[in-house]
Parts: sequence; C-alpha cells; structure tokens
Amino acid sequence: MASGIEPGAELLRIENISLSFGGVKALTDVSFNIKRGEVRAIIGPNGAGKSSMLNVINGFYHPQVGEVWYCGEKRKGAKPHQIAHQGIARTFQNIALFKGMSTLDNIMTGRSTHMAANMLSQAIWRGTAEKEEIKNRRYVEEIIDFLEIQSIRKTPVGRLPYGLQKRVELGRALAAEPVLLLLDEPMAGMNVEEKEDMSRFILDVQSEFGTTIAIIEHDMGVVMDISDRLVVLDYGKKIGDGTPEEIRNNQAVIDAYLGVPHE
Amino acid sequence: MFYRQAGDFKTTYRDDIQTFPLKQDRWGYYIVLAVAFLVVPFFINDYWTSAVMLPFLIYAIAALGLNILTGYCGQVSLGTGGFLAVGAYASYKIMTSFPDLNIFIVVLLSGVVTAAVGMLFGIPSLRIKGFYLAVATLAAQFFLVWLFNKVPWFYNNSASGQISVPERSMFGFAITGPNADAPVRYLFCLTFLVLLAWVARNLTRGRLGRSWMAIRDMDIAAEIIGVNPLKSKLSAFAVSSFFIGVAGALFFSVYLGAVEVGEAFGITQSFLVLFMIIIGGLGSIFGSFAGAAFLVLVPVLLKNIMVNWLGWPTDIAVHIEFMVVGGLIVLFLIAEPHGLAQLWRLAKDKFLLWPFPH
Amino acid sequence: MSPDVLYTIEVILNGLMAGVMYALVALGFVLIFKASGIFNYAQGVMALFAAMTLVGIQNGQVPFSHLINAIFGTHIHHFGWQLPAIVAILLTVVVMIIFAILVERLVLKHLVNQEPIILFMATIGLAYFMEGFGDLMWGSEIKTLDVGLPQGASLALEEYTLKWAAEGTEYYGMYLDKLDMVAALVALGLVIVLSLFSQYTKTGRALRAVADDHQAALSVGISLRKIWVITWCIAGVVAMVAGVMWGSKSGVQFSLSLIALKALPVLILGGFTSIPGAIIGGLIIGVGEKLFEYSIGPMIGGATENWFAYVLALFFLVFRPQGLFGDKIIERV
Amino acid sequence: MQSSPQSTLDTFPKYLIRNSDVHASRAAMRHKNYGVWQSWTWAELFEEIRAYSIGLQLIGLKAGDKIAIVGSNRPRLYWTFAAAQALGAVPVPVYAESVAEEMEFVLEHADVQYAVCQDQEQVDKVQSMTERLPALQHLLYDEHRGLREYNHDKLHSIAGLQEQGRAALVANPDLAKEWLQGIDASHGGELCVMLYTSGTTGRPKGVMLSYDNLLLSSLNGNAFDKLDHNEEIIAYLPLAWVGDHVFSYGQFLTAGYCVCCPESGETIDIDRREIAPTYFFAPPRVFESLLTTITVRMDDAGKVKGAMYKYFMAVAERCGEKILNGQSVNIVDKLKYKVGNLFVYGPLRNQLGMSRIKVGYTAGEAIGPEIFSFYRSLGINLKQLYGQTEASVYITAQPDGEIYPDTVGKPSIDVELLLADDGEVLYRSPGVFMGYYKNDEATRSTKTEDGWVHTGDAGFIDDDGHLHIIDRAKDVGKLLDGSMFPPKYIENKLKFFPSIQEVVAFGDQRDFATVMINIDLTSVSNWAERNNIAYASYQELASHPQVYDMIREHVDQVNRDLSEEPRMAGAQIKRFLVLHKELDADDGELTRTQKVRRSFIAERYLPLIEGLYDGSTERFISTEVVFEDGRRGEISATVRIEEMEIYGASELRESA
Repeated sequence: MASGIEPGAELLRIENISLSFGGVKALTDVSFNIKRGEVRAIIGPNGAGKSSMLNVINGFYHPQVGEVWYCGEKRKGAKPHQIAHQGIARTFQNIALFKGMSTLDNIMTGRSTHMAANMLSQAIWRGTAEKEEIKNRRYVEEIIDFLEIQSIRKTPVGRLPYGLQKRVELGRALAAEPVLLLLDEPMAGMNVEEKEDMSRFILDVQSEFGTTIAIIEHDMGVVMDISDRLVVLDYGKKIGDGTPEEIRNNQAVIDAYLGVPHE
Repeated sequence: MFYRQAGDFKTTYRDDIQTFPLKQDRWGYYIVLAVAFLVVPFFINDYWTSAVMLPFLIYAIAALGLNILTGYCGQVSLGTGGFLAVGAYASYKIMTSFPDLNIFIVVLLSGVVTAAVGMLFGIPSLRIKGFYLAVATLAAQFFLVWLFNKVPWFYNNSASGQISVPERSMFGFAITGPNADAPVRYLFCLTFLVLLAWVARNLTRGRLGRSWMAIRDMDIAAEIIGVNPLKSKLSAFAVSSFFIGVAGALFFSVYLGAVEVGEAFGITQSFLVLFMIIIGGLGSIFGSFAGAAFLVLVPVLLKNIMVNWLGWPTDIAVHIEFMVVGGLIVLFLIAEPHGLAQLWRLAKDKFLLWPFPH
Repeated sequence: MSPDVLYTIEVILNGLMAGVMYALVALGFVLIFKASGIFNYAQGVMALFAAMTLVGIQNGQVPFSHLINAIFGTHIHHFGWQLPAIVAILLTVVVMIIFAILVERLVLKHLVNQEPIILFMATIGLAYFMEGFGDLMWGSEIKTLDVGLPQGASLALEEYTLKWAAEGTEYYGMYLDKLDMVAALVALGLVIVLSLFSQYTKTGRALRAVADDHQAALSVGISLRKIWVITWCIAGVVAMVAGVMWGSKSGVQFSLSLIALKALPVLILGGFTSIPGAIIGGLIIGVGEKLFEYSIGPMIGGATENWFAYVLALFFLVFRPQGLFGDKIIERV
Repeated sequence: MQSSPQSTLDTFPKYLIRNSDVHASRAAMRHKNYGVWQSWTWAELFEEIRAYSIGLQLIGLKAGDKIAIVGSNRPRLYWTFAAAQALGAVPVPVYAESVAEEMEFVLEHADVQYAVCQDQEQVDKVQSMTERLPALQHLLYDEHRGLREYNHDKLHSIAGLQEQGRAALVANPDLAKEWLQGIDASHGGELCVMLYTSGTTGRPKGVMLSYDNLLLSSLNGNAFDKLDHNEEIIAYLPLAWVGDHVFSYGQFLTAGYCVCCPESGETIDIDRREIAPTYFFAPPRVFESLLTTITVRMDDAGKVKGAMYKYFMAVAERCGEKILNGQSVNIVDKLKYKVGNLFVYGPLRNQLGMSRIKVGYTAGEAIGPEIFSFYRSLGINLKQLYGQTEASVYITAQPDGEIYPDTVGKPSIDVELLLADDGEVLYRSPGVFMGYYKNDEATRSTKTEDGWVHTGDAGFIDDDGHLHIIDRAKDVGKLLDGSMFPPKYIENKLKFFPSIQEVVAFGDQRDFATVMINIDLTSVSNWAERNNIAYASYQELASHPQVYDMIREHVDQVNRDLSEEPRMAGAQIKRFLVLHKELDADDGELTRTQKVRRSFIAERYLPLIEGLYDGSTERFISTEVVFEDGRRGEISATVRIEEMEIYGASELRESA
C-alpha cells in the first residue's frame, strides 16, 4: 500500500481533527502531515493531546470531526488491527508489553501481521505453520541482534528492568516492519546513557529500514537532535509546525512552554 | 541436579522451539508415553479404570480445553458443563442417526458441533470482559441444560429423558456399551488425550497461541499491534469448546454410558473443571493434566480414607470433600496463583541451577 | 377487567415479589463489591449457611453431630431445647460476624490487590468450603424454617380482588403469598436502613469513600481491613435475612445457594455498585421471567426461569456492557 | 573433493584443503548467531574461504601484503587468516579493544594495506586514522549495521566480496585451479602471521612466525594432549594473542576440530555451557573470576545445600586431585567422591560447561594454587603451561599425572631449556620465531645466533625436571642489604588470596620490600555484606579498618611463607597500603592483557611510595582518571600505611 510513496512524499495527512470524550475536548481542529522517511516529533506540555493524536493515527480513537489520509487514501473507520496491517506500528507511553510472555514471544507477536498459516496446519505444526514460524523467528532474531538484547531472549519481560522493557517494546513494533512507526515517549524515565542508546536505535531504524517515525518526547534536547520536523500541541490545538530551527524561534511555542518544566 | 545441559546445543530453529528442548525432558516424555500405552493397559482393572483413569483422562481433555480459553486467552467461562452436555448429546444424536459411523469420527464430530455452539456463546466476549463474561457464560450453562431437558428430540423421546449409549466398536473391540473392556476404553480415551494435548501444545506455541496470550495480557495493545480480537477470541472459544465437546462425548459414551443432563452436566461440572485449571495452573498444558489428576485423586483418596478405613457414612465424606476442595482452591489462589504447574517449574529451575541457589 | 388482564397483573405482582427476593441477595453482592471490589460468589452459600445455623440454633441441634457420632459412635442429635426465633436470629447474627472476621483474617488479607477475577474464583472456593462446612455442621437434610412469618396466600386480597373481574367471567381473585409481601417490606426496610447507615454514620461514609477510591481512602487513614470486616458482617446479615425469607418460603436446602447465581444477572442489569440498581434489576428479572414463563413458557415446555434471567442479562451485556446505571467506559493506552 | 596435487602439508591453507577432504561433512565451525548455533562443515568452510580469498584477490590482495584483523571472535575474521594466507598475504591480528594510539602504532608499523573490521565501531576507529596510515588501501567489515550510509569505494563487506568471489569462480573455471596452485606453490618457511606482543614496557613488537613455527608447535601440542578432530573448543580470547591463534587456528586446522564462536560478551558463560568444550584454554584471570562467582553464589545457598556443598568440597579437596591423577585413595573416600560427583561436582562442571573437558590449560601468568587445585579436584583436568609468542606458545607444559601447582611443567616436545647464570630461562625449539618485524636489534638481543631465545623470566628446574618461574629476570632486583627481591613472586603470593585483586611490590635498591594492594571488589564487597559492613564507595571500602585487618593477615601469611625459603626470606614485606582506586587499563596502569605497568605506577603514585619508605602512617594522593564514557576527572584520598612484623629465616632450612 505504501510502496507507491516516494521518500519525502506525503505519507500521512491529518485534516482538521477534533476529538472529545463526553464533552471534554482532547483535540481541536488539528492538521499536519508526515512525510515518508522523516522523523516527525509531536511535542507539547502534559495533557496537550499528544497521545490522543497517536491514538487517532492508529485508529484507536475515532475523531468526531476531520479526516485521516494515509498513503493518499482517506481512512474510513478502520479498526486498529486493520491499520496495523497497513503498516502502522507503535510503542506505548506506559509500557504495554505482554507480561506473561518472553522477550522472544513478545516480538514474535509483533510479527503476527506477517503470518497467515491456517489453524489446521498450526494444530499439527507441519507445513506452512512451522515454515512460517521459523522464517519469522529468523527475522525476529535479526531485530534482537539489532537491539542487542540477545542475552534476555528467553526471559519473561516482566522480570526485565524498565530500560530493557522499552527496548523490547520497540522491537515488538519493529517486528511488523512498519512503514510508519509511532513512538510514545520512548525515553521517558531513562538516564542519559539509556537515552543516548535509544536515540541511536531510533536513528538506526530510520536509516536501516527507511522507516518513517512519529515520536512524542519530552526531552527537548533529544527531540531537537533527532527529529526533522516537529508539531507542537497545546491544550489540543496546534500552535507550531516546522523544523527544529523554526520551532525554537516560534513565540507561541516559547510562551506555551514558559514555566512548563520539561524533564 | 540431575540435569546436564552442557553440550546440549541447538543448531536449527526447529530444535530450538521443540516442546522439550532438554534431552532429559524429551526422554522422560517418551518413557511416560511408553508406560501409558504399553504397560498400564495390562495392569488396570475395572475399578481403577472407572474410578481414576477414565475420569482423569476425560477431565484432562476438558481442562485442556478450558485452559486454552481461560488460561491462555484470559476469557473466564462457567459454561463448561453446558458444553460438555453439547458434546455428549451431539455424540448421542450422531451415533443414533448414523449407526455405521466410526466411533472415533463420531467423537471428533461431536467436538466440531460443540465448537460451533461455543463460538456462538463466545460472541459476547467481544464486548465484555472479566466476570461479566463469566456471567454471560452462565447463560450458556443454564440454557443448554434446560434445552436438552425440555426438547425430546435430543434424547430421541426416551421415556426416562435419559440418553444411553449404543454399543460401538473399533477393530473388533467394543469401545462403548456394557461389553467394552477396561483397557480398551482406557486406550481409546488416552489416544484422544495424547492427540489433543499435542494439538493444544502446537496451537499455543504458534501464532494463534501468542495472539491468545496477547489478548489475555493486554488486549488493547494486542489489537493495536495487529492482533485481530474477533478472530483470536472466537478461535479460542472454538478450540476450547472442541476439546470440551470431545471430553463430553467420551464422558457420556465411554465413561458413563447413560446420562441425565441435569445431574451429569450441571454447574458443578463447570466449577470442577475451573478448579482443575486453577489448581493445575492457568496457561499451562502440564497444569491441565496436574489439575485433573489432583481433583480426580483427592476425592478418591478422601473417600477411601474416611469411608473404607474409618467407616464413616458417605455423606460426611462428601461434605468434607467439599471443604477440602474449596479450601484447596483458596489456598492455591493465595499461596501459588499459578498452580501446580508453577511449583513444577520452580522445582525444575532449582534442578537446572543446581547446586547454585539462584 | 377481563381475567387475563388480572392474571397478567397477578403475574407481574408475583414477579415483583420474586424480584424483591433476588434483590435481597443482590444487595449483599453490591455491598461487598463496592467496599472491596470483590465479586462475592459465596453470598448465596452465606444465605444458606445463615438459614441452616438459624434453624440449627432454634431447634437446639448439636453442631457436627453426625461427625461426632461417626467418630465416637455416639448418638447425640439435639440439646433438646427450642429457642425463641429472636434469640436464634441474634445468635445467628453473631455467628455471621465471626464468620466475616475469619474470612478477612484467613482469606482476603492474603489476596489484597489481586485481580478481581482471582478474588472471584477465591470466593467460589469459599462457597464450596462453606457448603461442605454447613452440611457437616448441621446435616444436609432439608429443614423447615419457621420464625413466625406469615405463610400461605393472603385471603383478604383474594376476597378483595374477586369483584374486579368483569361480570360473568370465571375468576377466583388474586393469589399473592403473604411471605412474599413481608419479604418485600423487609427488603424495603433493609434498603432504607442501609442507605441511612451509609449516609449518616462515620463508618458508612468510610465505606463510601473506600468504594469511590481505595488509594484515597487509605491515604486518609481508613483501614481497608476494618472496612472489609464490617462490609462482610453487613453482607452476612443481609444474607441471613435473604436466607430466612427463602428458607421459610421453600425450606432450607442446597438449592438455596443457587439463588446466588440468580443474583448475578440482577447485578449485570443493575450494575455492581448501585443499591437501587440491585433493587430495580431484581424487579426487572423477577417480572421478566414470570411474564416470560406465563406467556411463552407453555409453548416451549416451561421451566424457563432456569435460564431466562441469564439470557436476558447476556443480551443486555452485549448492548450495554456498563449496565443500567454505569456510565460509558473510555479505554486509554 | 578439492584434492590437489598434494605436496607435503606445510601451510595452513593446505590443511584447510586436507580437512575439506577428510572431514568434509564434519562440523568445522559454529557461531551462536540469531539465536542458534549456525554451523559450517569443513566442505562448506572451504567453499566460504575460497570465495572470500578470491574476493580479496579481486580487490588486489597479493603475496606479501599485510592485512590487519580488528575485532572479536567471529568466523569471518578467522576465515580471513586462511583466505589471506592462500594468496601469500600476511594476516596481522590486532587487539580490538586497544586504545586508538596503540592500534594506530601497530597498523602503521606493520604497514598494512588492508584492514578487516568486525563492525561499524572498528571501521570508525580505523578510518579515524587513515590519513596517518598511507599504506592502507581497503577496509573490509563483517557486520553491515550502521555502515549503509558510508562511502563504499574503499569499503567492502566480507559477504559482498564472497559473492564477487563466487561469481568470479563461476565465470572463470580456471580460477579455482590457479588458486589451488598458488597454495601449492607456498611452503613452510614463509612468513605466516605477525602477532604484536603488547609489551609491558615500550612499544609492541611484531613477532614474525612462519608456517613451520606454528604448524610444528600446533602438531606437537596435539600430540602432547592427544587432540584430534573430535574436540570442540570455544573461541573467546583476543585474536591477536598467540594463545588464541594457536588454539583457535593452528590446532583447529592441524587437528581438524570444531571451533565455536560465542554470541556476545554477556552470553559467554551460557554459550560455554551449551557447547561444553572438550579442550579449554584461559588465563588465570578467567578461572579466578569463575571461582569467585561460584563462591559468591554458593554463599546465598540455604543451610542444607550450603552444608552439603562445604562437605563435599572438603572431600574433593582431600581426594579429588588424587583420583584425577589416578593415585590410590581409600575406598570410603572413593565412595564419598562418587556421591559428591552426583550431587556437586557433576552439576558444577555442568554449570561451568566443563563436563566434557579433556584438557584445560591456564597460562600467561601464575595461577593461585588453591584456584588451580579447586578445578582439578572437581575432576577437570586443568594444567599449566609456560609459553611465549616468540615460541609459538609452547615452552613447557605439565604432562598428565605430573601436576604440581607451583611448577609450569616439563619442556614440551622438541623444546630444549637452558638456564643462564642470572637464572634467566632460555629455550630453543622449532617454534622459535623468525624475528621481530622491522626491529633487528631487538631480535638480536632476544635470539642468539644458535637459536636460543631469552624468555626474560628467571626460574629454576627442580629434581623432577619441572620448571619453576620466579619472576621477570630484569624485575628480580636486590635490596640494599643485597638480598634477592622478586616482586612478581611476592605479588603472586598475595594475589592468590581471593580478596586481593592486584599487587605492586617495591624494594629494588631500597632498604626493604613494600606493597601496594588492590582489593578484589567482588569478593570483598561480598565479605563486607556478610559481616554487615556498610560502605558507600570502592574508596571507602578499601580504606575500611576491618578490610585493612583482613589484608594484614594475608600479608603476614605471605611473610611467614617467605621466611621459609632462605633465598626469599629477606624479601619479607615490611610495610603495605591498600590503594584507594582500582588499577585500570584505561588509566594506563595495566596493559591490555591486564598486567601491571610497574614503572608507570611507580611515578604515578610517587607520593605513596615515598610514604611507604619515609615511615609516615598515611599519605594524601590525588590522581587523574578516565571514566568509561571517556571523560577525565580527579580522584583523591588519604591512604593509610601499615607496618608489618618480620620473621627470621627459618632455622630448619638454614641447617638443611
């Protein structure tokens, strides 16, 4: 579906999105776009509606007003799992790993969109099922290698330290070979080294797999470093959009952030 | 302590993802199988068959089924009794309508029928969770039992309202009916159990199984990364019901021979099987076996002690049995929510790490 | 009025009465659920147990007599006294309170902040235990319970309603069970008392606080464990009342514990956290199943009460998962 | 299969061909990669290496060229040796983790034209120094990750080269034959590899080894320990180290056994357990740290298990070695040992991945006797050997059944020993190196006309013909009172205590001997925990009175021992101190092989040394350190200095 889109061309367009929960407005008339292959940051003070934005993009929330255009097609009420199949993967602000499963299984689950063996062949574990399992295991192993988490391959994720869990979650998202990868505060609560690692991984992902990345992050330093363009939200409204340079000199943004502590 | 992993390394993914990666485990498994198939049949008598073996084998199948739904996919069901009934009545209707059909096929078909019914009652799970769903499954339990009670077609208008199994045989051996020998019935059920356990293992270690567990652990995240909740949940209901249906068919045709739906497949059955997987361990194949074995043996044990040794009246034995079972459930939920399977796992880890404590 | 209409009215009234009974049990669930987020499956067995205890005490039964006899070969059964109902009731209340404390000590304390479903299963285990325990203590035979509640049909009403029927039609007046009426009144009273309690007493307010937000409650220094004991006590008492009603209606026997199951759909409709919800849910179920049985039952072989409630609840769930009074759930990630 | 007009087997590529014939379908190499052990048979290996070699040929590698190998134990890096040698080029393995300037020196001095890097990190490192390496033409890499964006005119992936090689082989049928002829043309006298010794002093020297050197000592090694194609070993030591080169390459090809490369640094222990090597080699350090972790882990064991462990370890200590040496022990002990083997030794060997070990070697430095005998008592045939790069490893080794912890064994096959008057050990053997690359004067000073090589180590041969090494010959100094002062000897004696990590002894041309001690953080912190001693930092722990007391006991023990040996009695330790920071290679205090840089330390900690001799009881010291992330900083402390009691040389020995 995304194959037609050249790097630099528009991959996703958000048009006048408004979203509210029982009267509470989360997003008001937000519009912006994401170009193929770029790192697009969505920033803003707490409660600015950043996460809601991601939830709209991957179809978990359905805005009352506005349209989402993906790969040049207007989206009509697709379910999250269908959207995942269209090549949008994400990580979550508070880690949403499958606690009962090992690192390997978590990442394998992220691979579901690429597996299709029917129930019968899975039941007897012959033919397509086994082949496909092995094929995808190999791909997953490449991700494990990429994220340097070989040593925790078979550890239940529940036992892993926070930083590693974040990494596994990234791995799970990568396993889907996404066209567009949504990262919701991938570095929240990390120390300097961990943040450096994570930024390195994110940039490597972009260069290795040519993945388009939309990222929410509070650490301004990091965001300004790794992103090509930023959208700034405040109280559900867009108050800025442009390159790190432009954003730095954007009065509205500066005001919005005045007094707002960014960790 | 007896484990020797050294030198046991894997050069292919096939070896790496096999069910028993450790050589010693593999051998243990083969030995158990050999004993079960080649040794036990020559030593069991009718008492052991009907008091211990058949119930164990059949409940193990049911437990596997429920464990797939509840343990792996996280959907609590109190409708097990009802689905067992479906299996039983399906097998009865099929046997009576197609007298020449091989009993093996009959049992499988009963499973298929039950799977269909299971999916039907699984539909609400798409909207509701936790014990809301549990309550919804009660609807299945009571409605189905009522149905088999009230609609004569199901029991071919038999006066008693009971259904009783006609004799069916394979390779000249009577499998069902009064002439079936203990070893034959045992082997017949054992075959199904081994077969289905193997299937359960395959399903739970593959894509489907992972999608079930994903739904169980964090359904929203699961859907967002591309797991289709509809397919996952309904498939879980289908597979689970299939297992339970087979169990029901065997329960009726091979074990009891004649049943009255109300008493054979009441709500207590639902709880019994649920208890089995709680005590055995949610989300564990081994747990299903352990739980079934445990809850089949404990009553037999208690009965033998209290009635046969101490010569107490049976009703007291029953009361105490209730207390013990109930107590055990609470105890397990408090002490080891992951059941016998977890205890087994811990013991194994100890041996793997031996002599190191951790 | 044509008899049919009257019959229908009668059915509805009976339904309402039955509904009250359901509501009575459901009440116990709601209390415990609000305070501890536990879905107490054992509520029904508690009712049974309470009823048994009441009967036992009233007739001066020797607890565990069967067991004792079995062990020592003795033949004791009764102390040979008869206690007045009120005394028996009070003693039963004491027993239920002791029970509540034990439950908290032995079970709940160890299961704090477990997932609800685990707690639910725990209460199923508890139910099993109590059932066995009750039978062991008082014997499993069916007992008649008589605390002097009026029995049988209310003739007055029959007389009174006779003349409602249109001239020339066959009509013998409306049949309502006195006990049911009493039950209705008791339930009403109970609800009023409870709401007063939770409105105007310190403990009551504490209960509400806990129900709204455990953490907050804890932070303001309300002891969760104390709250739990109290709620289980109240639930115990409510169970006893329900037990008495059902017991005097249809004898004290195992089936009594199954009314717990009947209460589940009631809760689905009414929502797990609202006392009025429980009442209304009860009434809906009561009326619903009676009407269904009356109108459609005959065509499909009757005894539809067995499942009607659940199926109703099921449909309800599919279309309004949050119940009658719950508000829409917004899921976040 | 590729049977060529076989001349004598006198080069490694010829052995590769031989093996691809004789062991065609046997596993030659494994690499834990992507979760499983990817394996190559000898036939496959041959094909891979040939393709690689042809590929190298295509980018112009020719006889005499030097090709550097920078990285850890990866199959493709090992293949590089054979692939290059097949073309007559000379591989030059380099310590991957060595700091830029060290690496730059080697690459420059060896004037390499080609460099093979494991991954981006190494590529960056080498590229950062290209302008100062005029000779360097092409860079190769194994792992492509992160290198996608790089300019690829002079940068090639090994896999890519192999593809080109295969293509070429298909395109031109003769290529294969020519290639084989090239190999046949070569002979044993040629330069085979250059290994740079990370000298404890001065610049590294490039040791030139010929095929004959390495082949013969490899073959002798195989013969000595009866090694054949059934062995499995795990390669985890630096490629640039002669030990690894002989074990994972020389003997690998000559014996035709299987070499396994671990998945990563963190997983080495698991990988070792999975493979369970039959032939194992490690410097004492590895055995020490393994033992430490074992003890630490067993300390947390429950009462019963702990007691059982202690009991059976006692049994093992009593009779384990005897049983291993095939000596007779009483039946009861035999039985006890059998039981212990079931419950403790066996599982322990299993945990360590040493259940299948036929021979294990420790070398490079002296190993603590109790550490040594610990492993032997478990039934692991651990032995010591004494070797040098210049000797292609083997000088002496302990024959089976003649194991004494304090010796390094008898001369290996074809090795002659000679003791100089000053006690220095000299040797002559077929393994003796050709010379130092571009450093004749150094060659002359080490290697005499008639082929004797100065080891630079002082030692003596006992009555059983076993060699004892005391110390570096030049380090063996004299106290002002003329008595002998062997620092290493003293240091090792101290280092044998698990709580002591590193020791530096002083005394040459001074009145008496003194030592600076580095505590072993793992074991001491654990000891502190058990005796609930609170501490915030290494520094605080090191200066803790109780720690001092413990160290004091150790030093005293050593003094007693020294007093027993008349030649050493004078060298008893008079004063000592516990250093406030760990000696660290990043600060240049240790070499890359973790040997202490005595002279450097001497000037770096001058104030402390003065303190040791001017009788003061404490001294303030402040030093610059380099943190892991490369930042520099100061750390300073006031270090306490303690006085020891000295024992008279024991009468016993005097009279004897």
